[in-house]
Amino acid sequence: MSGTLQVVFSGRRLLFLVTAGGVFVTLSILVFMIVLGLPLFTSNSFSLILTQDWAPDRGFFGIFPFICGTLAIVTLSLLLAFPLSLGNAVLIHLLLPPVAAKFLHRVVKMMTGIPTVIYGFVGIFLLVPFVREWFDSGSGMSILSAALLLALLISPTMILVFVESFAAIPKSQVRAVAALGGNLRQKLIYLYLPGAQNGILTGLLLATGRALGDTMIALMVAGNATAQPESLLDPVRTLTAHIALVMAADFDSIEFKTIFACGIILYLWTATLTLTLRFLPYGVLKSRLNRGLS
Amino acid sequence: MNRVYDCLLYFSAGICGLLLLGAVAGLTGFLLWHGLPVLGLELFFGSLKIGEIVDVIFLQQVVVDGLWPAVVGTCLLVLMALSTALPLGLGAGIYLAEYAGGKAKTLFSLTFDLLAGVPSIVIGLFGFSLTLYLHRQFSSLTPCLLISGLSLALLVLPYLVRTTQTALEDLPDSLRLTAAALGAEKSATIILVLLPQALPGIFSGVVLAIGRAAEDTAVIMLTGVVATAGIPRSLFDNYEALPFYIFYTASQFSDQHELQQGFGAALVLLIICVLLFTGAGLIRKKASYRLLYHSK
Amino acid sequence: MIVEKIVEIKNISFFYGERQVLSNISISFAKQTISAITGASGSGKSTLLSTINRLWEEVGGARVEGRVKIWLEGQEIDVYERQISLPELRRKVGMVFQIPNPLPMSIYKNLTLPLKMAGIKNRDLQREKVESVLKDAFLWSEVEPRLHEDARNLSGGQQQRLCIARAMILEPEVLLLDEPTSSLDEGAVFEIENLLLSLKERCSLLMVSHDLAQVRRVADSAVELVAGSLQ
Amino acid sequence: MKKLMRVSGWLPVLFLVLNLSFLLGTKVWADDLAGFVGKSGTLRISGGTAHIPVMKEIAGLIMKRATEIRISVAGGGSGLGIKQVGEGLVDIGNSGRKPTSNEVQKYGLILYRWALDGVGVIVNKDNPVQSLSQSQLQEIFSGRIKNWSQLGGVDKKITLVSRDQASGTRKVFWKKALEKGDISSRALVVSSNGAMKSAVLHNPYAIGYASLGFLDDTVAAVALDGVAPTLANVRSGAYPVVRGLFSNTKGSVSGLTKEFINFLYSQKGQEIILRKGLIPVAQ
Repeated sequence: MSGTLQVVFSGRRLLFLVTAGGVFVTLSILVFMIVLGLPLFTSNSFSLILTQDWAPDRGFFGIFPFICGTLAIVTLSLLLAFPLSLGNAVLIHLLLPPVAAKFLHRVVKMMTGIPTVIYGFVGIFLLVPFVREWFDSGSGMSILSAALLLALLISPTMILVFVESFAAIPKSQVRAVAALGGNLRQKLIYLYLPGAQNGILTGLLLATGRALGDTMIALMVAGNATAQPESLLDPVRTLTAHIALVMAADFDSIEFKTIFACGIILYLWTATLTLTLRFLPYGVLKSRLNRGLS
Repeated sequence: MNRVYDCLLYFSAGICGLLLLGAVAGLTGFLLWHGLPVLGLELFFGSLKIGEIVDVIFLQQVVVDGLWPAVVGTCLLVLMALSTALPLGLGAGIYLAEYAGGKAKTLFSLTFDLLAGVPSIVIGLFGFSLTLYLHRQFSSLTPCLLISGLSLALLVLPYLVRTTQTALEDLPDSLRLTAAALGAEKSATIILVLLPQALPGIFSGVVLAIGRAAEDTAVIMLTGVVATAGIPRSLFDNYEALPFYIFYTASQFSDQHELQQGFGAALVLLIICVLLFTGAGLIRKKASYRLLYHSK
Repeated sequence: MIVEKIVEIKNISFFYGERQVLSNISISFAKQTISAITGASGSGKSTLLSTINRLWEEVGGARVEGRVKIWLEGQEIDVYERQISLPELRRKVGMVFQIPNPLPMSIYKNLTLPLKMAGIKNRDLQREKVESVLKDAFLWSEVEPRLHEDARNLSGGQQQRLCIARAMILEPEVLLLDEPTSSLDEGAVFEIENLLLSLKERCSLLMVSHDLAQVRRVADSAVELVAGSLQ
Repeated sequence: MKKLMRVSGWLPVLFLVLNLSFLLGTKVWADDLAGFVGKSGTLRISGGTAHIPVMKEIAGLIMKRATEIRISVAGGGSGLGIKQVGEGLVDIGNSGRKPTSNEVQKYGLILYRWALDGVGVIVNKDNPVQSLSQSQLQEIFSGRIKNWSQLGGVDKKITLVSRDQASGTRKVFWKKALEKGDISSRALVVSSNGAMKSAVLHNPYAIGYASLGFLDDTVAAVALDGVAPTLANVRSGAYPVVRGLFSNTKGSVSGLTKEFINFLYSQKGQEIILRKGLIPVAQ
């Protein structure tokens, strides 16, 4: 026994090295992409890449349409998922009788385990034909289809965070409002929503991160067209899908280099979200979050 | 008027619930409807006979039209990713919770948070470009199981770090004080007192990590998964994997049979992941009970 | 002298899961007095209080048998017969808790919240009521300059007086007090007791307390609960 | 410790089963596959997606016979195939276009053209429009013709489906069918011939293009200026959008790679190529 203890005791340094290693790798991801994308910064001005259209046949290698596509899909999916999640969180924490609430909570937890590729798979065979016939516009592979699926993907994360932050509101405050004659709706408006502000923001940011980082749904059902979208029914390509598609290209070409620009943008976006989250004052909620949610 | 608002609230919340449940039911129902009929030995081993299936398991026979290689590939991936990430994640988690302090702690945990936020395709891109770079140095290295496994380890590392760290930090200080009062050194306190107590929390992180490693498609797509490869014989081989199989089938099945296989694969993956996630809580409770009260 | 009843509890039994907390209690309380309920901790005092404004329903797993009647503006109302909606009941039967529970908002908003919830939206009226209720609670001079600060920054005694003011702003007929001073220091206790005595004219107070000296100081009548039964 | 003992007790049994199954697995066959028996090793193939059905079938046959051999088949497109074989990432890089002389020189590629293929325009089976002129095709793909009603079909928007830059099929189609005309950026982009076919199969208003090997009765092949994209028309030269399918290696090869290439030209290999809807070419 004392042998093991000895190892760990002297292993404090080892533990430090392990931790530092993790930190090193995280930073090296960014460095690697910048280095590999370097020719992009020098040969072609980076701002051109960010603002131009994508037309390799004509020598345009801009990823602007993909930035638009990503933002369009993410925004729409958040617009859809936010009320949905709020509604479900309210159902779980406030409205449903205990048995039903527990059931819904279970289902939501289970949903976090559904693989992304399965959303994409079912999307192709179920949602895309539906969107195509229902809206009668083009292929059905569109911002709308991707956003609908993405909303389903990110809702569980949001619902769980919302429920957690509702639960974090002190019982004494709930009793205070109840004793003043507040009904459910008033409790929600005057207590739960303001009290869970930070939790709600946290959920939104986490969900935004997931939506930004998703590859499979966009790749499978958004259509991957290179044009700038003009309506919700237009097919688009996201930054992530662009990486997945073009990574099969010739390694020395400018096309291939653009995927590092996509990588850098995605990295910076998600890093900004993480930093924002980090500086939210959310106390109790945070440890709860770290434990069970992603 | 108030009554109207109340009804509106109940109504819209109810609609939200129904929408969510409806979507989940639609999704699982659709997969079950199409996937259940093909669920069977044939799905995994194709046209092989029972006797030959034994051969398959001992690598003496090759499956060409079944899910078996993909299932094995996914298991190997999970194994690779976890065996790499688990020691690192535990180590870093323990360090952050028990040793690190002040600025170092803030900085380190912030970096792991950053890593947790990096999209999986970017991690795949990193693995892929690292391989390209290494390939130019040592020409034998190509995208393969090893690279995918390591990239996935990178993907799940922050989950393991964070769950270990918070599991330890959530333990009451009285535990540390008690152990210290008994004359235990810090390392002994960690190994004998804190880790066993924190194990349920750590365990849930491990399950989460397994689930992530099993379902991720974007990382492996860039780092060595292929449509047909059979069971890999070494870490430097290409391989097949369930999520990629599903993606591949969805976009380019050529006949009804392949489509059916795709549905079967999707159902299998769904079952695996959902079991992992929901079963985790159960095992977690049991494990902690055994550990703390059922000592032999 | 004819004593006018304000609350009458009839054959009330209370179960929490399998456990019986109150058994067959009947008692009535007189209007415009301070009635005290005493007893050891765990004897069911607070539970008895919560059967009057049905606050126990906020916690799952409990069950009540029996009746509670209250007289609002002379009209007899059976609390458990749905003659009155839950929010309305609670507006007429205010409650103050053992630990002061100001909501995480400004002092002013703490006080206007019950008004808003009761549908009183007129800003001037709100301001007027806030001022008068704070004056009644001897709090006006202390908090006037900081009305828009977080209520949780007040001292314990101030917080409790704020909570009483908040309960009084809807002009309830009954005020339930669940050990309102047990978490406060001596000076604050004295101020609260004074406040309670001054409120007696306007409503009927039902107070749970385990402090017999306090009961003697402020209460007009007292009953004792022992293990869920009246003594 | 005890557990370990229990496990190790099973080892002899495991060994026996392994050996038994090995004996059962090795049967002697005498045909075009004989060259693989007894060989072992790994063969990596990637690139052109028109090649995949043939490659998969052959790989399966070989692996079934010689279980010590592993063959992995990946897509990625012609551009990727040429690049990867050139860089030494794979043993055989397939391309649906002839590698440029630049590429051949740079990497020292050796080309094996083993099939003749056409690129056919495909639409959904239910689409009444099943014949187009070349100029109509160009107008459609450039986005100037937007609705099927302009071509005598239903009043629905046309869904264009195209391929990414790495695709040899795209390059050939663009050069020979569109005569280097524009391809609208509104087109959906898919990453293989298989994906193209399934996109058109599932969308009644889609139009795309794919290798002849992928055309069957699930989608409708569009006649171009009156000539249907069939094997016969390709062979006779009547159908213009024609290309060779290449397997490329870096320098001259030996061992497994060589055996594989040889098999493509064997009788059995050519049978498979024909069965997959392509025209086999002799070495």
